[in-house]
Amino acid sequence: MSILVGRHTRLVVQGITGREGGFHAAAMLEYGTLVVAGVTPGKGGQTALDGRVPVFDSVHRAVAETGADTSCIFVPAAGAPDAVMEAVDAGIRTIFCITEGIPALDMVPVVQAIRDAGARLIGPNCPGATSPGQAKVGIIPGSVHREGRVGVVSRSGTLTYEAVQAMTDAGIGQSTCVGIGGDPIIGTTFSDILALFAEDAETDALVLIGEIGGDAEEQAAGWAAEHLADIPKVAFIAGRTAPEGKRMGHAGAIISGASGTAQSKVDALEAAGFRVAGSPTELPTLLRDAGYAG
Amino acid sequence: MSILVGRHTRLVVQGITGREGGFHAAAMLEYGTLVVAGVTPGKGGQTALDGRVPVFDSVHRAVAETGADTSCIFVPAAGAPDAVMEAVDAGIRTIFCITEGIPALDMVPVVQAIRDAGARLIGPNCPGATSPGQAKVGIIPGSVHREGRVGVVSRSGTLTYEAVQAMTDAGIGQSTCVGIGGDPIIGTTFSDILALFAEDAETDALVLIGEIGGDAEEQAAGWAAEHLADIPKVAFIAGRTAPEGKRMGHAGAIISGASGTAQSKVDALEAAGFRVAGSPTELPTLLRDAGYAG
Amino acid sequence: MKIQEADAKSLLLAQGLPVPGWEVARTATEARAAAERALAAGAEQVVIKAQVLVGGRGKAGGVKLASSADEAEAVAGRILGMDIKDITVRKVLVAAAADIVKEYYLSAVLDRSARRILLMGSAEGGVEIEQVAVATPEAITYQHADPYLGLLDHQARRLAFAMDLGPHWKAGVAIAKGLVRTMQAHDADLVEINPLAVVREGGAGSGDGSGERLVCLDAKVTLDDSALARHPELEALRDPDEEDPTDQLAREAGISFIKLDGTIGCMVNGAGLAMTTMDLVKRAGGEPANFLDIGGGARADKVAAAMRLILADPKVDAILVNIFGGITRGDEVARGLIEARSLQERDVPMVVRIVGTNFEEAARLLQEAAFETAGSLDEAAAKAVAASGGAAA
Amino acid sequence: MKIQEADAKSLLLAQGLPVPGWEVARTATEARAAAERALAAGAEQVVIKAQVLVGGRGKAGGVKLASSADEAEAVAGRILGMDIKDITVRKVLVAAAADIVKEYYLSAVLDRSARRILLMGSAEGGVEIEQVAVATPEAITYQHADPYLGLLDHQARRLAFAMDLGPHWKAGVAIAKGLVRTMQAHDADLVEINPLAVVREGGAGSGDGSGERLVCLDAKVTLDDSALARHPELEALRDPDEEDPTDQLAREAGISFIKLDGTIGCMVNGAGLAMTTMDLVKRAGGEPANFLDIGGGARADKVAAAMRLILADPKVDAILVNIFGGITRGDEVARGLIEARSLQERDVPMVVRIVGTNFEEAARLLQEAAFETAGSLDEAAAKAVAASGGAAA
Repeated sequence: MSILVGRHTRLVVQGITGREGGFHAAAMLEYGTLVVAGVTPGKGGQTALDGRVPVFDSVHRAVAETGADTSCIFVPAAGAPDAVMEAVDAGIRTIFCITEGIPALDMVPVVQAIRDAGARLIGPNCPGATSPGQAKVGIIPGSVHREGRVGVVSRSGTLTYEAVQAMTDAGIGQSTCVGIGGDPIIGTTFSDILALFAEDAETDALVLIGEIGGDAEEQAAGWAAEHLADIPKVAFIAGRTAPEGKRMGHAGAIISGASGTAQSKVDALEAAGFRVAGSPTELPTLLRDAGYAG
Repeated sequence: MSILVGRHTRLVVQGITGREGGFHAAAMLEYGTLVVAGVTPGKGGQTALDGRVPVFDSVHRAVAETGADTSCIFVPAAGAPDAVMEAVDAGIRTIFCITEGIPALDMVPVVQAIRDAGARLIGPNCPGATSPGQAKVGIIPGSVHREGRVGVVSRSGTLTYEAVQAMTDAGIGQSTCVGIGGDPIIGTTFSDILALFAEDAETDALVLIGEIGGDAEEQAAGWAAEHLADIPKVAFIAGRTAPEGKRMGHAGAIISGASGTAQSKVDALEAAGFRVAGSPTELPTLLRDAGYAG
Repeated sequence: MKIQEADAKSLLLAQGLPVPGWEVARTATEARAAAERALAAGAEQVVIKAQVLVGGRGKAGGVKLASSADEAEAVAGRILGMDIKDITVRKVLVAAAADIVKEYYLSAVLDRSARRILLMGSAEGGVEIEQVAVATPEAITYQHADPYLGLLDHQARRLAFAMDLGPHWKAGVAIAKGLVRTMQAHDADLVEINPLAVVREGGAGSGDGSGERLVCLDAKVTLDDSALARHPELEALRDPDEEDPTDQLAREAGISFIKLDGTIGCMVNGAGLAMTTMDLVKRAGGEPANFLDIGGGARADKVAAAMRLILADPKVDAILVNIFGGITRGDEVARGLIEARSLQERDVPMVVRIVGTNFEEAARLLQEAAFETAGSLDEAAAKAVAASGGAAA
Repeated sequence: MKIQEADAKSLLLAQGLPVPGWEVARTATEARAAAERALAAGAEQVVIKAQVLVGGRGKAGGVKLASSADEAEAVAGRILGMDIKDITVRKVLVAAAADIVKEYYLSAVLDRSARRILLMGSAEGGVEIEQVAVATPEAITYQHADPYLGLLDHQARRLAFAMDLGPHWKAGVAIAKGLVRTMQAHDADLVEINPLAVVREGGAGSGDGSGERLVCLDAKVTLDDSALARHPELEALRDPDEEDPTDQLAREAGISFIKLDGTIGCMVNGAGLAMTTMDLVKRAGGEPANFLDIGGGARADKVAAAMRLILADPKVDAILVNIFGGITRGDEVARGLIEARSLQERDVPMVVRIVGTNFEEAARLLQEAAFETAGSLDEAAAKAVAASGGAAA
């Protein structure tokens, strides 16, 4: 099965004629993803990726003509919130926003509109998701993956690749790898992704990659303790040696009280049955220690 | 049964310490309505109506303390949209807004919020609703009513009283009388109310009071033609002799094309099986002609 | 409230929309001077447009071209003072005649059914949109603005692409968003650009080919009367030249009043009941002299103002007062009537019907003051028609 | 971005919020003059507050009262030049000391979990809200602003009533709404008023009892760095006195950089990977000299800037470059490194690890240029620590 993206994903790439959009759309196509459409306002009627993908003026048009059901957004920060609104308005229900640098307040109404529509937004400022052997959406290098049955969720970008590469190198494949993004306001949380993995028949173990700041990992640990008792779970938290007060905003600190430190996160995860690695390279060993035999 | 308001309605009056709010709250209480609370910010802890109704600073407080489930708003136009938002946020699901003169664009987000919350707003600029013998909410004079089994819906204020008085004088009582309000943007339409009456076991016939302008009556006729074939239905349309172009805004005309004239409405209603009266005083006779025996 | 084209254009310009320059002239001489300036700036022709708050100016001869200052003066002289649908033209707008490549239609309007702002666009510009809606409905494209967030960028883009604006789509997006901003900034019911036009810039006279540009050539804005109180800037746009003194009195008293051609003055609370009263007067064989809604909660001073409004019409020979109290209290209206009658100069027969809230006290007061009263509305209408006939006889 | 109290107060004042007057002084003489003006206007005392972008000014002796111009000058002289948490005080704020009746707390903050703006209010003002949250959590009241419409009136009222503002609730409503407006107008992450205070107006010196008023006595605003590009007005608030030249270089290059105390310079793409790299350096027995994230899609010029940032620290004796290409392309980073090395003045051992997008081309380029490379991150950390040790030995 996998989650979020798979063999049947029909992808529209918003901003396909831009530098990043074009580069990564080509990589997705090469990986085997069904990239059925691109959108760039004013370039409707053209094609992208050497004529392999039709370009439309609007997501609505792309959906109507190609049956796209998933979107990947590379639109610059100023236009990205509207690009998400366009995708959801066009009926897209799974939207990946890769764009970084979007002002946080711009996302507040957008995530609410996503909720109101019953859609799902991953990101912004996220690397996307890959279901190895099926499809990749976003910018995670395809080469790091291997088909398998471990679900990976992370709020970092490149650290995700690092962790996945370590698993692949050790012969442990993934069902789906999801980067949820590191921005203050994101559409999908660790807990949301854990819940999807919990329902996925082809995911037998879980890897969670977190970092200091905020309380997303603590919340995920709380959810996992309740719902994921029997599945092998490992985690890695970046920033154990980061000096205090440098990365954690006052805002996060006020709201989440004592949480936010690496220790708080490690404690919460361990209490929820996660084995926590000291380096991404230790993840495979810990997975096997936790009983994962894949 | 009746619709919208009844014996079990627990009413909070927003703006109870104002001139109109106080006057009509007293009339409602006198009619037998359970006026359980009033709200006026800054007057929490006081009482209204000679000590009979406690006043709270917020609707949330009123709901928590008294179990109010219905609100009637007399707050001046500048504060009325927020008063509706407060009521819905406090969990009230049936909200009557009597206030007139609210700028139309102010109501656009409010009616959407009402929809999103699954609540119901009647009005603004409406006279309210009465279920004779049970409860009245709003400003319809209690004296015009008589208990019975005819449902009345109108978008006029005083014309409603006229029509209801004519029925009462002829010995025809009402299950519930609802004034939906005449503003450009209202929360509940003719069709919505007809749908409620259709589900009400104690409503055996319907009276619809419309007027020229817009296409609300045409839409209601369309709905009735489909869903209310077997129930006696009569209608009255005000403005048959009004000169053209004086009351109908350009806006309404553009959108609704040919509809909006008295003739268009009479035609649509007659096609849907309504008998259309030439004067409110004819309504009782037409009801009996239509087969209503109550 | 309707406002003049020139004022509507000012509102659009303030929102940063592309509106070609114009001047307003009140005399032929002023129009000549404005035309001279436009011609000197390179215009081949000027257009002179009557500023009246009614449609169909063009058909009525209120919009003309002129190729010289002399001609402009002559044309303006003919238009100024002209009557268009009973409105005398007192001002003209003078602007360089645009070199139009293609005309479009674009408007933002409050859609009562959808309860949202509706944008309508069409490549069929320059004609009335109602005609397009009937003849070629598929030529109109619609977009509802988001009820919370207004017109989103992608909505504006879809509108622009559907309108076939070609290379001008970005300008179209900016204009569509500007219409909604204008609407929200001033609580307008309608902001209409017809035509929205692609025009050649510079004109042949300037000797260079230059570019094409999407501009607002005409503009129509109507404002939400309920919101005028919070827009003092708009009150200044009210055109005293076009407002009847009676209308002004009505507006200031907060009374909804429309003068008609009959003889029976009507004073009613509530628009629906007022129209019904007119309908029944006509049914009883009379002719209503006016539509008059004194509104909810009317007090004595409003009743007095309503009486003055009605009696200002010399044709009125009978008055029908029909009040069904709800938020309005019958006794207050009765007191108002008694006071108003004591002050009125012209003695006209009056039939009064007051029912609903505090009707008993009202009945007592009216009886004491020896007013003629009526029970049902049908009876009141009949009595008023009889009184009117009697006076006329 | 943090901004100074005085600038934060200016933003609040611009939104119409009640902020008592103040002046900013850069010298004791300026402070004296400001104090003289405040005392002449009726103040009994003035308060002199160090303007630094760190908390705990009061405890550090950076906030003092003075009762005369002489005293103000002396106090300001002591505060100016003082170091508070490694920041030298270069400006003080001078204001009339308020006659405080009661202190409250009010802030608007971006709540990441709820994904909305959160308003927090408390009758326990004047102390750090984190302490209140731990000691008496029930003393804090919360309201989330509507995600579409912002802080609604009724939400602001509920906040004000829950804060027990008594007769000042309307002022509290206006201030709460103003905080959210300030946040939205400037893309702030946090707008905090602590204390929000009821003060006696006029002071005893003025001889009359006068009234009480709710005012913003202190203000703290932090801005969303992602939004600074669209707020040129805020860039002017950046305090050059407090910004390290290295920080300035990093900011201008779009690089996230934090200087630390170790010897191994780190250049990494991605914040999580950068922290992980630091963690592993430490685990391997080394000390990272910095946190450095060159961001996504970094090109050659950014790599060169990162190299300059790292080498500006004389303690750095080894560099670890760890790039996992995704949106960043390995070959571009490799080219950047090669170019940067050719320009760098100081020769420091470097260990480079480039994996992911276009890593083959990167490997080829690095090999040609004879860079020391590493396969795994653990290996890269070990090599860097060894290189650092070697150089230090």
